[in-house]
Amino acid sequence: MTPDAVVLAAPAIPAAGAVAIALLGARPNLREAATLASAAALFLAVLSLLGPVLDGARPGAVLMEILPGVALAFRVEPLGMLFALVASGLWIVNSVYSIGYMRGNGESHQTRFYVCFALALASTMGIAFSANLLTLFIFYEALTLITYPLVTHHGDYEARRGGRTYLGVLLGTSILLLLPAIAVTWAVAGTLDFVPGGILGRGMSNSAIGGLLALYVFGIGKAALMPFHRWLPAAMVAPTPVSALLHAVAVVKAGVFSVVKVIVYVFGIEEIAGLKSVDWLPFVSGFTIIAASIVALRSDNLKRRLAYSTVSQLSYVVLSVSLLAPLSVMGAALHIVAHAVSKITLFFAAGAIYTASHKTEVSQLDGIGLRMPWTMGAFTVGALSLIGVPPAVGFVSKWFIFQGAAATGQYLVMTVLGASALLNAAYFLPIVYAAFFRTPPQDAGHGEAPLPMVLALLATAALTVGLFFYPDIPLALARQLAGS
Amino acid sequence: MRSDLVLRVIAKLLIPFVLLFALYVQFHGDFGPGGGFQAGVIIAAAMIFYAIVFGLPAARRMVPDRAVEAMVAAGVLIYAGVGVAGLLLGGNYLDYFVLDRVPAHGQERGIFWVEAGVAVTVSGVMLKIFYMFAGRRSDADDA
Amino acid sequence: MNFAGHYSYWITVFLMIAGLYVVIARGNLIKKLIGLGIFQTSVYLLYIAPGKLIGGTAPIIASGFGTYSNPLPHVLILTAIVVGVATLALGLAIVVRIHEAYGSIEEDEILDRDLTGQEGR
Amino acid sequence: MIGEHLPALQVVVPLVAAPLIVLLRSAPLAWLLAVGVSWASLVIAVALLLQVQSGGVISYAIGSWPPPWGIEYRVDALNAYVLVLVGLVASVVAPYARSSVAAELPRERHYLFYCMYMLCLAGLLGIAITGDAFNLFVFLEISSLSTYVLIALGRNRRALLAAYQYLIMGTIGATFYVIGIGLLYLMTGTLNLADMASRLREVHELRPVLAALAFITVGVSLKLALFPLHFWLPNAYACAPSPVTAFLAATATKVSVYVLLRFYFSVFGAAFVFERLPMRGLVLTLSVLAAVTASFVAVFQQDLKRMFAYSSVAQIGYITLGIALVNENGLAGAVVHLFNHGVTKAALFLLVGGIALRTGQVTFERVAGLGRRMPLTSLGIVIAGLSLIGTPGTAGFISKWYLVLGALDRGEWWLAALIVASSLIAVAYVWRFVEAAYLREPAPGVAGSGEAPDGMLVPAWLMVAACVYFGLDTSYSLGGARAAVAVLLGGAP
Repeated sequence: MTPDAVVLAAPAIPAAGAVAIALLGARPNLREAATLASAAALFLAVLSLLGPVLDGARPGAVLMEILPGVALAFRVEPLGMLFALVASGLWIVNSVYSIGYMRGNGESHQTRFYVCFALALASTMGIAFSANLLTLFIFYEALTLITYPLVTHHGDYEARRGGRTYLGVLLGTSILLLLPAIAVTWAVAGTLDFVPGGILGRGMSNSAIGGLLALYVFGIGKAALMPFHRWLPAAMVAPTPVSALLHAVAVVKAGVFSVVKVIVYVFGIEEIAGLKSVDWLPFVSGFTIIAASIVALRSDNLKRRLAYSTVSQLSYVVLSVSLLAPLSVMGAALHIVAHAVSKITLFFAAGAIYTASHKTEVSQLDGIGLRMPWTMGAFTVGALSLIGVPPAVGFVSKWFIFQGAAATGQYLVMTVLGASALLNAAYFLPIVYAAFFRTPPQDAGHGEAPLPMVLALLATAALTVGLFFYPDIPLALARQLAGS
Repeated sequence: MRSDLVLRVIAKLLIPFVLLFALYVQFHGDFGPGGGFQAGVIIAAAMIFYAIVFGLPAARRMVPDRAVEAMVAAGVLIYAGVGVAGLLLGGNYLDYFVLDRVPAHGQERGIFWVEAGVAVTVSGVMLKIFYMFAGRRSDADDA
Repeated sequence: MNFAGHYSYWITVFLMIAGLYVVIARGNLIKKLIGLGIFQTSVYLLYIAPGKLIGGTAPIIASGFGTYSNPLPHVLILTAIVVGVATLALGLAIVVRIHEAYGSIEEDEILDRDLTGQEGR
Repeated sequence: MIGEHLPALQVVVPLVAAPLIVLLRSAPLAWLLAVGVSWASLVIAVALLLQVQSGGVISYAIGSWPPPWGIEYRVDALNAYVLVLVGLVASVVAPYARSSVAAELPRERHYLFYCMYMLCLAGLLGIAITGDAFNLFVFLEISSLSTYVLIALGRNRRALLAAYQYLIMGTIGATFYVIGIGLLYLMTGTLNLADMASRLREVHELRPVLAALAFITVGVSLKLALFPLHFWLPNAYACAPSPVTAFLAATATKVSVYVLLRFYFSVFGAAFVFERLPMRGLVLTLSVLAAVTASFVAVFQQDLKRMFAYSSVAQIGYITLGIALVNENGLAGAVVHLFNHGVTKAALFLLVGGIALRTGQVTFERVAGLGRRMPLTSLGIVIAGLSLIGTPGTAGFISKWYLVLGALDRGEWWLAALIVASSLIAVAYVWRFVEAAYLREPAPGVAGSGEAPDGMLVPAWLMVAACVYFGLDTSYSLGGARAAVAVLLGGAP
């Protein structure tokens, strides 16, 4: 297949997988095989694009014209490549994990679960490879809607309430803010394509650009910038594999990915660097980093703590891109990868703990590291990575963000980064400490989680460390992004 | 009422003349006041007169409901048929000029059939309305 | 403005308002239909009155007559009358069935019966 | 030879089918004829659209009497577009009607239903195609009268009351329209719309023209259920048999909007209506009120049909809002929303009809747990609901997009914000259904029978697919709408 055809295949493979899964619903083993097969096929397809993209090619495809001059179109650029690679690669791991989790917990509606999961990945690929704002918007909304059944999977009162918040915030921000932002962009620029260096030109006053940026960054609710972060903790009612892949990787990364893409390809870094009207963004994201960390510190529920940690870490990406320097943009791209592999490890661990022991609160985890050494070992690796300790990939991305801040002389940002590293340590390390060094209660009669889950979380933990030593591919892609 | 002999005899005598008058009005419509509407109503009036004097069941035996509905439909079809005939003969829809070699005669021919259709439909509709309202009453009485 | 000279319009407007008033103000379904009839009748007048020329005759060409009334409004209103009759007939038919279903033709009573779910006679 | 008579055939074919059905009396034959005629109307409408696209305006003189003396059928890009919409919806509803009518009506009334359906179709097509103001009134009444009958055929006795209310309101509306036409006739001496438009330019006595504008506006607004003249609509839609609801919701109000567009832009002229008179503010206010309040009312309905009926009132608000924008993007949004909303609402009401067939009533209690019992129907409602909200990738998005652009073109930011904000209310009512269908357990005692019959499901899903298709490939829907807008803003009808 030519790279152009592969680009189209990327959203099509998981969609076709979803159909196969639905048809095989009555036979669980075949159904799971279909999930794994489509995950593997997707990863291989995305991987085959890597070479051309690294060589500077930008494969793409145009499907049909939705509005005059705006088509449903795909084009692979470095950031999208990186995002697609992360999401599709982790889907394989997550599928293995899901099988263990869903069977281990005897969840109902498993076919619906896998179908929606595959469709969510299809939408994610659409977002990653979108060539213009409209395509991005279509798949962005599709991702919101297709993850709704996953969030409300249990169908009880809690799930309904969580689902309402989830949908209310995500749809609300996208319709109220993002859609007008896109319309204004169209009215001003006459195009919606992503073009290196931006498309806005000179058609807007500085203050209007600031307003438009606000519409975008708040309108992309998936980036979970405060005050539109509430959907993420609400989404934690979902089964853990959903929280792991979608609410640590696919959905939230789709948010920050979109923010980065809009700032780089719609506004253009050079165009808006130094504008007074956009310098509020580091403050908002810096505030989100600190505030979410503090909330995380005070949450006893493990998944909730991880969710707020995600809110905080997402703002790292927004913060670093808002510095509008090439180095910090690289840092943003790298942090998308770093946070993805680290946070998915943490969620995997949380799910494993729940499956093995049905414990959900941090205060219940005393001594659990002795019973589940692999799980908690992986958890420790993920936590250290997010704090920014080498040898884990989190260190790499934070290094670039720090350098970017230093290069632009943003001392406030450097302070925020330092403080948040301390806060990260403060909410992760007690868990590690309790797990390994406190005496366990006597009644706990459980061992490790099911094998597929342990394998999955070890794989992501290994990836977390491995990417520290071999960051070449993400680095190369990030460099292309910053250089473009 | 039904046994009133004078009424029955007069009615039987009168109704043919009413119908004849209806035909006169119908054909006089070409060049004077008259036409399908009026003729149709007069025909219906004759029938309704009959129904009032001899009772609804008798009238229904003579002109059954089905026939009334068929009249309503047939009249419209005659009208539309004239239009289609115009189409088939090479004119526009409802073009009477083409109905005869002499255009003026075509007009007369066209209006004749159209008025005939109107008369059939109007008398049908009038009867139908009468049957419906009158019929309800007797249905209720029977029940 | 010549008020008396426009008397046909005054009649038209009076019928229009009166008909509309009856439709709105009366609760009896039959009376509403009567009001509707009056309202429509005003339109017939509105069309036909201006079509008449004083001294004009029916528009049939004959020797000795030079002015003719405009026949078009008559044709239009003939159609409108037919439409009005059809509407009236249909309206009455519906009222008859409403009476059968609810046992009343007073609007407030019917709405009342719908609310309480009470059956007609 | 047939090509040049298409304008007449467009109306005559369904008009002739109606009495034929009465003569046939057999339900299956009547259904077959209705389906065939509906499909034929669609083919004719599409052929007319193609002719207009290639050869410009088509003028057809009925009875060969040349306009402006005779009745003229005049097809341009705008009404060809409306004709296609009506034909499309009719040809989807007609096959659907078989199962639905068989279940909802006593057997001896089936042929009556199809007869009235054909008359209604003929009336709506006639309104759209005719270029004569009074002929338009006659077709308006043909469609209205048959609609009253169709609504009265509903199962519930409330249907009778709804039909009666609609009859009163509809007749008042039509009479208002005729009064307006009468005044225009007095001032111009012509009934041909094109002729009337050119003669109106020379009329200097403005008062009768203003009165005519007012009467026509109120009359047509009654028919299209512009807020606050919409009170007949929810009752009528909720009580009518399911195929009727779908057909009316998708076409009747849309055709009335067409009449409004025709008079505002072609006859009176946009400059007169919107610049010299405060009509813009009026229509804009009413439209926004409709979009917001009717959406709110929809959220609190217990009955699905009623809920979507109020949603229709709100969506009509969007259409008239686009008209009040009076610029290219806004009007394109209005015209394309005619089509997109028609398709969306048809899909919704057809699917709801399937539920009604299985559960009797369509209250929220009855649809609890529907996702399991009728998965395809529920999924279809969700997708069409998304189109109603205006989610990107669905037809509804395209219209919202153009409305927002139209508002931005005028620099009216608050209006753009209102448009998107009110579509959020649509999320609320669509999601009430989603939660009921997927996240609630069915109430005990609700019949657990399966999907609607294929004869209903397939047409409904065709419309659902159309909702998505016209959201992704807009070359037909949007292309047609833009051509129509060019006609509207170009001045000449």
